[in-house]
Amino acid sequence: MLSVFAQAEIPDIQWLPLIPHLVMAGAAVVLLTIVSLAGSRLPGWFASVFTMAAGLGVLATAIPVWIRVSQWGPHSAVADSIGVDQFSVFIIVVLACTVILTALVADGFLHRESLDGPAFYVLLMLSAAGGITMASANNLIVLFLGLEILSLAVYVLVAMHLRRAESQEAGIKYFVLGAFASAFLLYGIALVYGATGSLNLIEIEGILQNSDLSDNGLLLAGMGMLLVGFGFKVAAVPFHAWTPDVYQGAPSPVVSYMAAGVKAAGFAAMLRVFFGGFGGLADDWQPVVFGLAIASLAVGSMLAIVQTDVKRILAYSSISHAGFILVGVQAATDDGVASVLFYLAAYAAMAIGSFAVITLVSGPGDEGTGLDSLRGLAARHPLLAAAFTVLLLSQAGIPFTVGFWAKFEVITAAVDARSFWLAVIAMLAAVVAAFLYLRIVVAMFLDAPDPDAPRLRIPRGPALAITIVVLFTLAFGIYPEPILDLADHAQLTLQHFSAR
Amino acid sequence: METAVFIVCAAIVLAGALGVVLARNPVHAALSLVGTLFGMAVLFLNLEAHFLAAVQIIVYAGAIVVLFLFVIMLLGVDRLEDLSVEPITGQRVLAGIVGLGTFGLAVAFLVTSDIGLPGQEALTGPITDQYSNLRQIADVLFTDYVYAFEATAALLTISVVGAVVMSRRIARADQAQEAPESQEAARDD
Amino acid sequence: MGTLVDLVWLIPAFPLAGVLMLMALGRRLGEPRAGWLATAMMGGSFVATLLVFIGLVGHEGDERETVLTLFEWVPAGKLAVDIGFLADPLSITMALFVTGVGALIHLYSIGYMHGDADFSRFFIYLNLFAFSMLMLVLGDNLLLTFLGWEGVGACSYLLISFWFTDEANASAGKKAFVTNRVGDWGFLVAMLLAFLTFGSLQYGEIFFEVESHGVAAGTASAIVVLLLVGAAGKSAQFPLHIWLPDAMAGPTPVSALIHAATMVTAGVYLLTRMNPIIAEAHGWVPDLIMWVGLGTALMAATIAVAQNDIKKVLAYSTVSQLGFMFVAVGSGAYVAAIFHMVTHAFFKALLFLGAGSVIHGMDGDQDIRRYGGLARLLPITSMTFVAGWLAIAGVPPFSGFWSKDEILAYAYGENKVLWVLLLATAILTAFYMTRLVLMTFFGPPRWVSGDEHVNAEDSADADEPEAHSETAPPHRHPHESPWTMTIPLVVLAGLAMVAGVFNLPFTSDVHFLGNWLKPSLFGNAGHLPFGGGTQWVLALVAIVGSLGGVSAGAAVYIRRRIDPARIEHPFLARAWRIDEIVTNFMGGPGRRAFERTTQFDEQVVDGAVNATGTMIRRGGTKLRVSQSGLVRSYALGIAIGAVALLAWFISRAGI
Amino acid sequence: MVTASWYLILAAGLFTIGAVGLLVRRNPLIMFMCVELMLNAVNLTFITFGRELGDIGGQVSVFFVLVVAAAEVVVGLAIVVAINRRRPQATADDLSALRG
Amino acid sequence: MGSSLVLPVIIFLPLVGAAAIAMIAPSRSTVLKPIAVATSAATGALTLWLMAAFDKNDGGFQFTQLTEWIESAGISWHVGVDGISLFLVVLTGLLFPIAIVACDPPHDAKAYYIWMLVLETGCLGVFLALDLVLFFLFFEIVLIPMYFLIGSWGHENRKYAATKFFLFTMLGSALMLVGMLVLALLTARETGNAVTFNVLELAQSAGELPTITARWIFLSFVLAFAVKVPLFPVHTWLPDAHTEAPTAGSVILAGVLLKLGTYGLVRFGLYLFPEASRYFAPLLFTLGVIGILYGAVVATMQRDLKRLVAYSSVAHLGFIVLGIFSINTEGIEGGLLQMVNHGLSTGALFLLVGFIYERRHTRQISEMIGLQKAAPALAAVFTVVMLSSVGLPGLNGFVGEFLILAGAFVAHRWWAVVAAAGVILAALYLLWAYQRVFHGTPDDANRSMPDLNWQEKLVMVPLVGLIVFLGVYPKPVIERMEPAVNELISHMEEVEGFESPTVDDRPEGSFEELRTLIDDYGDEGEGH
Repeated sequence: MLSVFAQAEIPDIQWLPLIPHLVMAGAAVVLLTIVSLAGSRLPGWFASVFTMAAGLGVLATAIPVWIRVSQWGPHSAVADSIGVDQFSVFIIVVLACTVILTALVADGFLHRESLDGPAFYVLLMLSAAGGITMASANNLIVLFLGLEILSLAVYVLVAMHLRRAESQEAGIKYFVLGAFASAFLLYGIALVYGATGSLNLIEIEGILQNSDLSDNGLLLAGMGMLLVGFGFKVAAVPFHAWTPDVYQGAPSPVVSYMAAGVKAAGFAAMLRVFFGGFGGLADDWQPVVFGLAIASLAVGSMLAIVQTDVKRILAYSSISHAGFILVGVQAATDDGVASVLFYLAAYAAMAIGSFAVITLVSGPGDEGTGLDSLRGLAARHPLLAAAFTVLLLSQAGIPFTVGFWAKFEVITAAVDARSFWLAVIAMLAAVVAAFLYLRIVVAMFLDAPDPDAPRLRIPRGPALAITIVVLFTLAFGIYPEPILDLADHAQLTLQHFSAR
Repeated sequence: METAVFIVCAAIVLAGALGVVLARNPVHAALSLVGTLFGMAVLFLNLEAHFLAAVQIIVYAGAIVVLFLFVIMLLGVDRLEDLSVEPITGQRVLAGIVGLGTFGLAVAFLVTSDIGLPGQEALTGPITDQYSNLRQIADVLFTDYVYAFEATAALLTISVVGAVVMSRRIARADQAQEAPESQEAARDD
Repeated sequence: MGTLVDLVWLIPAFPLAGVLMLMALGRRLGEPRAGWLATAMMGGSFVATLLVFIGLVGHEGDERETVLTLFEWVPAGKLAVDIGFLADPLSITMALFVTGVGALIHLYSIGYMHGDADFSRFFIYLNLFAFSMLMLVLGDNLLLTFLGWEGVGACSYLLISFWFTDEANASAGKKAFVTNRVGDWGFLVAMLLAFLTFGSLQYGEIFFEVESHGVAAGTASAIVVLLLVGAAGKSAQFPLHIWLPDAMAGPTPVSALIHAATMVTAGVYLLTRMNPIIAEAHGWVPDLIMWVGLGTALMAATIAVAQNDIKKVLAYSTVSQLGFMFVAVGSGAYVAAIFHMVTHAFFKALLFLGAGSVIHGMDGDQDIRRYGGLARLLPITSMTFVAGWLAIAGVPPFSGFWSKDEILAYAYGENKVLWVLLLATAILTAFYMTRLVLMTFFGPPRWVSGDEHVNAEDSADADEPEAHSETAPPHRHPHESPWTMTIPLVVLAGLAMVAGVFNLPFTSDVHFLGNWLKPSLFGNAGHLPFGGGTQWVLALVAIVGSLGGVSAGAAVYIRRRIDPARIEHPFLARAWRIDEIVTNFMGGPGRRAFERTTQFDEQVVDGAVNATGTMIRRGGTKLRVSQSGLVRSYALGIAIGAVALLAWFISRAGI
Repeated sequence: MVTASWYLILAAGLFTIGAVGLLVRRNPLIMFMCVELMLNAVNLTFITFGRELGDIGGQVSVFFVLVVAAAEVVVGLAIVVAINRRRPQATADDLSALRG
Repeated sequence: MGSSLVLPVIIFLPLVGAAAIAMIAPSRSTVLKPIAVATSAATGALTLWLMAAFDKNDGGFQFTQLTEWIESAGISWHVGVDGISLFLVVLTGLLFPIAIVACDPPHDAKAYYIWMLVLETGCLGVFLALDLVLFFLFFEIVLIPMYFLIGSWGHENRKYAATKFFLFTMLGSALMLVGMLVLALLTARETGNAVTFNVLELAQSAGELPTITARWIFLSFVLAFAVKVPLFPVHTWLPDAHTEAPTAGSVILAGVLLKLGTYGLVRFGLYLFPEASRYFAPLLFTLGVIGILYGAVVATMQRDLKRLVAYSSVAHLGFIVLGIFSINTEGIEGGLLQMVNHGLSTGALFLLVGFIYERRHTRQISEMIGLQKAAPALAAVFTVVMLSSVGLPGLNGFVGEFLILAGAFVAHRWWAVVAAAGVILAALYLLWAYQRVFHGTPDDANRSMPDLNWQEKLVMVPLVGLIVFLGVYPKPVIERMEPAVNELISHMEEVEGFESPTVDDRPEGSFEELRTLIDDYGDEGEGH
């Protein structure tokens, strides 16, 4: 046995950049272990607090990584399979925050729905670990594994509300379609492997720089298949159809994680592969992303305005947002990447906040997600309504919210890449989408409240989460510079391990 | 020889696949799947992937298909599916067109393109006769792919946790609403 | 320089002060003090005008223009307009009779408006009107004149609809304003063109530019024609005359002041003022002014013959007389125009005030068919009215004869046909005025008992303000008016008789007004192309004509030689149906066009907006079908998308 | 001689059959099996490419795919079991309460 | 100089007031209005101070404040005031306290006052911003308070109107955002400098962009502003919004919000795109002229008094656009002046209509008759305001209108001739409306209508006073505008190398010189 190891080149594993990954995944396992051993002796809030602590731990460990990268430059770890760059750290931070906020939101929800137990949090953290892997993967197989980790955990999370038939319906739909799309993605990886002989994005990038593969059918077909997989994950039209059903059926806190975290991880992986690996072939894939963006913007906005279920409305709006982010992807520039990162961070906040509000409003059984349940909310819970309004207006891209800057950055990137018409179409779609946010606002503020509507119980966790995201939305809406700066620095550059 | 094995196995694989798609009885479908998997394993051998051929049999035929059959038996979902009707209008026609499209396009891509770059050396690790197939895989698996390998742990944890979560016995909806605070019941995993 | 002339700012300042004081205290002052205050202000204004006049007389003829600039009004870019007053013979002449007649009418109004609930409001309007009129007259630039121009229009509107509870009055006021606005459009565009051409709106600068650099005849013609549009609106010339008869809905002093003596002459004033431009215009332009004047004069005279409302007769008479003045302007007889304007101001104000006195005495009845034999009962009114009648009929030596004769002479010099038609108009004038006087003051009283026949006819007559005639009580006690009303009558009667001396035709020395106005005309006044002999003949013909008209009237309305009904043809009674045509057009195709436009706005413009929303919504609903809830459909969508992507990439691969 | 293309075309065919199968079958279990067919097709592609390239990477990838497939099946079947407890014999088409 | 802080204080003072109101406990609702009034009045006083301290000979920006804000994107906090924006700021400072004093919300007073004050901050920010993005932020944010004001305190159809208003105006500005970015990025690319949204710097390099590109960008700007103005045919949000808005909302909407569009046309249309402005001027002033006539015609046929006033705004704003795109001193100054005038007159009209509505609970013209009998003071004020709106000389409306027409006539005479006809129509619809509402014999429902109370009279005093004052003595306003307008025009001439259409210099002459001239001609001058 020893001889085997002696002959193999053991990669020099740099532990520091991997600590966020390990903390996230490890915390899940530790939580599972603790709960299994300690069982019912633990207080009800334990898992939630543990998860938040793990998220904070990830944040804390991400900081040294960021500093190190900014000093030494981006590099790779574990035999070039994990990219250590500010891009991945940015996404890690977004995912960690998503986990923390989702844990805050979920605590009260799980109590209310009698779904207590560590399983939710374990799966949440494992899923986030998968997301982190996706965002940092420099190897297509690692990326695929990360995606599967992320997805499998979410399949379970979606279906875990066993008393709700919708939850399981959503779960099976998501699962079947997810597996279907994964198969395409995997086929794409195989084709890319066939064309380039490598699964490593850094190598692929190098190969594409050195030799002209722009008319290699395998590579092009592989890109197409990969786009199917990523398009599914980020809910881009025409791979979006699962989104409304799953968002509506899934437990609300899970949706906030999906909208914020899964989307962020999906886009991170997409950028890593297409902007990082296939950056040299941007001419080939840009038009496709262009098409996906327009289709997502149009379909998302148009379908959203005819819905009556708030979760469904927001699901379609998330499709529209995906279209917007694709605009930034389409730019295929560093600015475009920065804009996507900014957008993801902003959207994460808005989405978590919005679904947190829905979590509260939906009431026992997670049933009250219709537009009706929001009628007159302003009269019953003015602060909650105001907070939701801020988040909705932010999603609509109204100034002095972070959502405005997200759109601003994306459009800037598109314009800078001379995609003028895409920018125009995106803004037109934003106007159509604004209507749907207004519909919700109208319901809350301008419709008379139902006199029989029950007084909502607002647990501290979700309230805190909503406060945080609203403050985030407003503060960075007024002064977005810090996050813009971070996003600008979070350049995606694929580098071999070269640091000392 | 290789040709003959290929032709036979290809036939088995395709027949099994068609069996999965066309069998009215889920059990038959599962058995057809075994055929495909078996044919596939032989093809793997043909392609000198000995380790994977073995794993294919063990994991797929031995574990996965058994799991399928187990679930079929457990749930009693072996009811025959009426394949003569298609409730969704146009689904089959479109599926056929899509199938033809996928296949046609894939073939077009596959047969017209070069695999790899001329003169390129193996980037992950060369396939040699020096070591066994198992050894070669292991070398790569525990070095370059060690992160991925560890990641599979998470995958398996998820499937375990997921299976447990999904198979919990949960109080009926009406009861749960009466006693929403009965949280201890769910905390027994 | 004469300090007296610098008092010119006082002229409009008095009425303005009156407005402000009345606005502040009007209700508290109450009746009649508010009226006295307003009258005093007008009196002050008249005195100020007199002082300025004296100051001007003190100057040499060539220096009789003084511009007093108060402050910059609109200094924007190249446009620089001041609030400045031009005191020159022309403006001071106007100002004199505006303030003079105005003061008398103010005085008269104190009696006439006695008992009205809105007594002080009436005097606010009157003073405001006087202020506007004086700004019009005294403004040293077109824009300030326009300020007065529109101001008098607005006051006219306010005063016509003074008794606003009656819809007819309200409509008449609105009609007057809107019709005037049509004319104002011409004035406005003329100003714009003047600004473009001369770079200034100030009279002095414009005229200087005209004289020093000249102006293209086309441009000058355009300016004049546009001004003519404006003048036609204000001075009620065809086809914009339709508002004036309706304007009689206002209180009678208003009719006297605004719609007879002052405001309506503004058009004549404006054209006279702009005489240097007219001089530069094409030859057809003065002819156009002339023929418009003639047409209006003749038409209005024929209409006046058939009117039964005392004020309407006078209104059409005014239109007709204004036509005379336009003829004068067109034939270059600016002096004659101003002369006739002055005399007309006296006798027409007199006639209106007299009519007001009659109406006052008849408790508001205005229908001359129910008058008759009032001479006994209203002695002062009838005496003064007769003086006015003789003046307007052109019977020498009353003032109207002199001014009308001069116009006729110039018309003869210009065009013989014109002269014949104008003479015919003069004869008609004498005829219908005779009819009016005879029916009102002489013959049997027809007001003793309610006349069902008349009432029935009335209600069929749309032009009449029905309210007065239908509420007429069967028995009346006509009475003479109070002294506040009769004194102005007497004064005006005196002026109407003697005002001819202002401008006697015998020698150029007694051509007082002509000499006085000379500096304002810059040598653009026309000259008679014939000698004194012809003038004498023409005057004789005019006298014969006037007397003929009077006797014809007497023959018809006293001797009953001809059935009056044959003369008072319905076509004439309905004012050539012009008003009806306009009303029908506005109420018919005009209104329909407006409605179509509104429909267009609602259905097409707004409809397009809503349709866009609906389309997006409908598109969403259609797309919604694709969201069938069936997982296999979704998978199919993914697969189709995949095939589409592959197809795209295969096109890129160039296979 | 069997060239790589034969294997690749076979894999493409298998992938297509799996994909079409998923589109036309209503039984969730059979749909899962179809996914397995697709994954197998990918595996074959990987190994074929690996052989052509003389690279072991293809085979390593297949190893991971096998793990993923196993985990996926576990989760998928768990969900199916949960659904069947509530709605026995439910087909994919029956689960369409969420729509629009 | 400490005064450079005055603009931020002006902008944010209302916001501070809004925050203070937000802190007030619901039980102490009586202090809400005083706080709102005090803040807005203090802001108004500051704007008046600004006007007094303004150097009227300086055509550039004064009281500027420039701080880096979002450096990475080239966005700065850059505010300043010049003759073009000064009076719009003052107008805003004036109309808000009036609107707040005049109307009490029927419910939710707290939210109402908060929105009003937020709206004021937004409006002031728009007029004072000298950074494109900053401008856009304020330009967009005003939608929110206005949306809620219409939606929460409006009339029956308020939800539709509010949504329409929001989406319609957002549609325009959405494209402007793209245009802004294209402008900044392409300019940076052409000049090689860093990306900046600083208006002054962008204006300096206004000629650098390719002509066609600049025209496209200009169009994107114009669409946004045209919707806001609103220009025919994108005006249809306005009647609905105006009609359904609460009185104060209508006042602000007409008085201030519409000016955001016209102000934008001057500041960001002419200033940044001299060539494109000139190229598209025919299109724009044609639309303006169509608006003048069209708005008037449609206004004539309205049955709803508020709607009628709303359509009159379309006509008035058409005048302003016509003036702006005459691209000469008279026209632009007329346009700017008319913005102020329209704010005063139409603001006052909406207040009056609001007073009537509070008494009669209807806006239908057909249900009102003879109100002058019942409410003479109301009628008197209405008359003055109406005549101002009609453009009666001596009142403010005329001066602006005439300057516009003068400028337009110099530039494109036939359009001015047609536009002048709008003057006729304005008289038609307003007088007709007045007749139907105020004249006639009141029926039972209208006879007992109370006249203006002291509070209402109080708010009308400054408006009527200014209406008269600006009609008689507009010079203080014009002379402060003129240097800035001249600077703008010379900037355009410089960048584009064209000559602004204007007239020859004023003739130097007087009557005396005229006399000597005539004497020189001698007697031959007479007789022709």
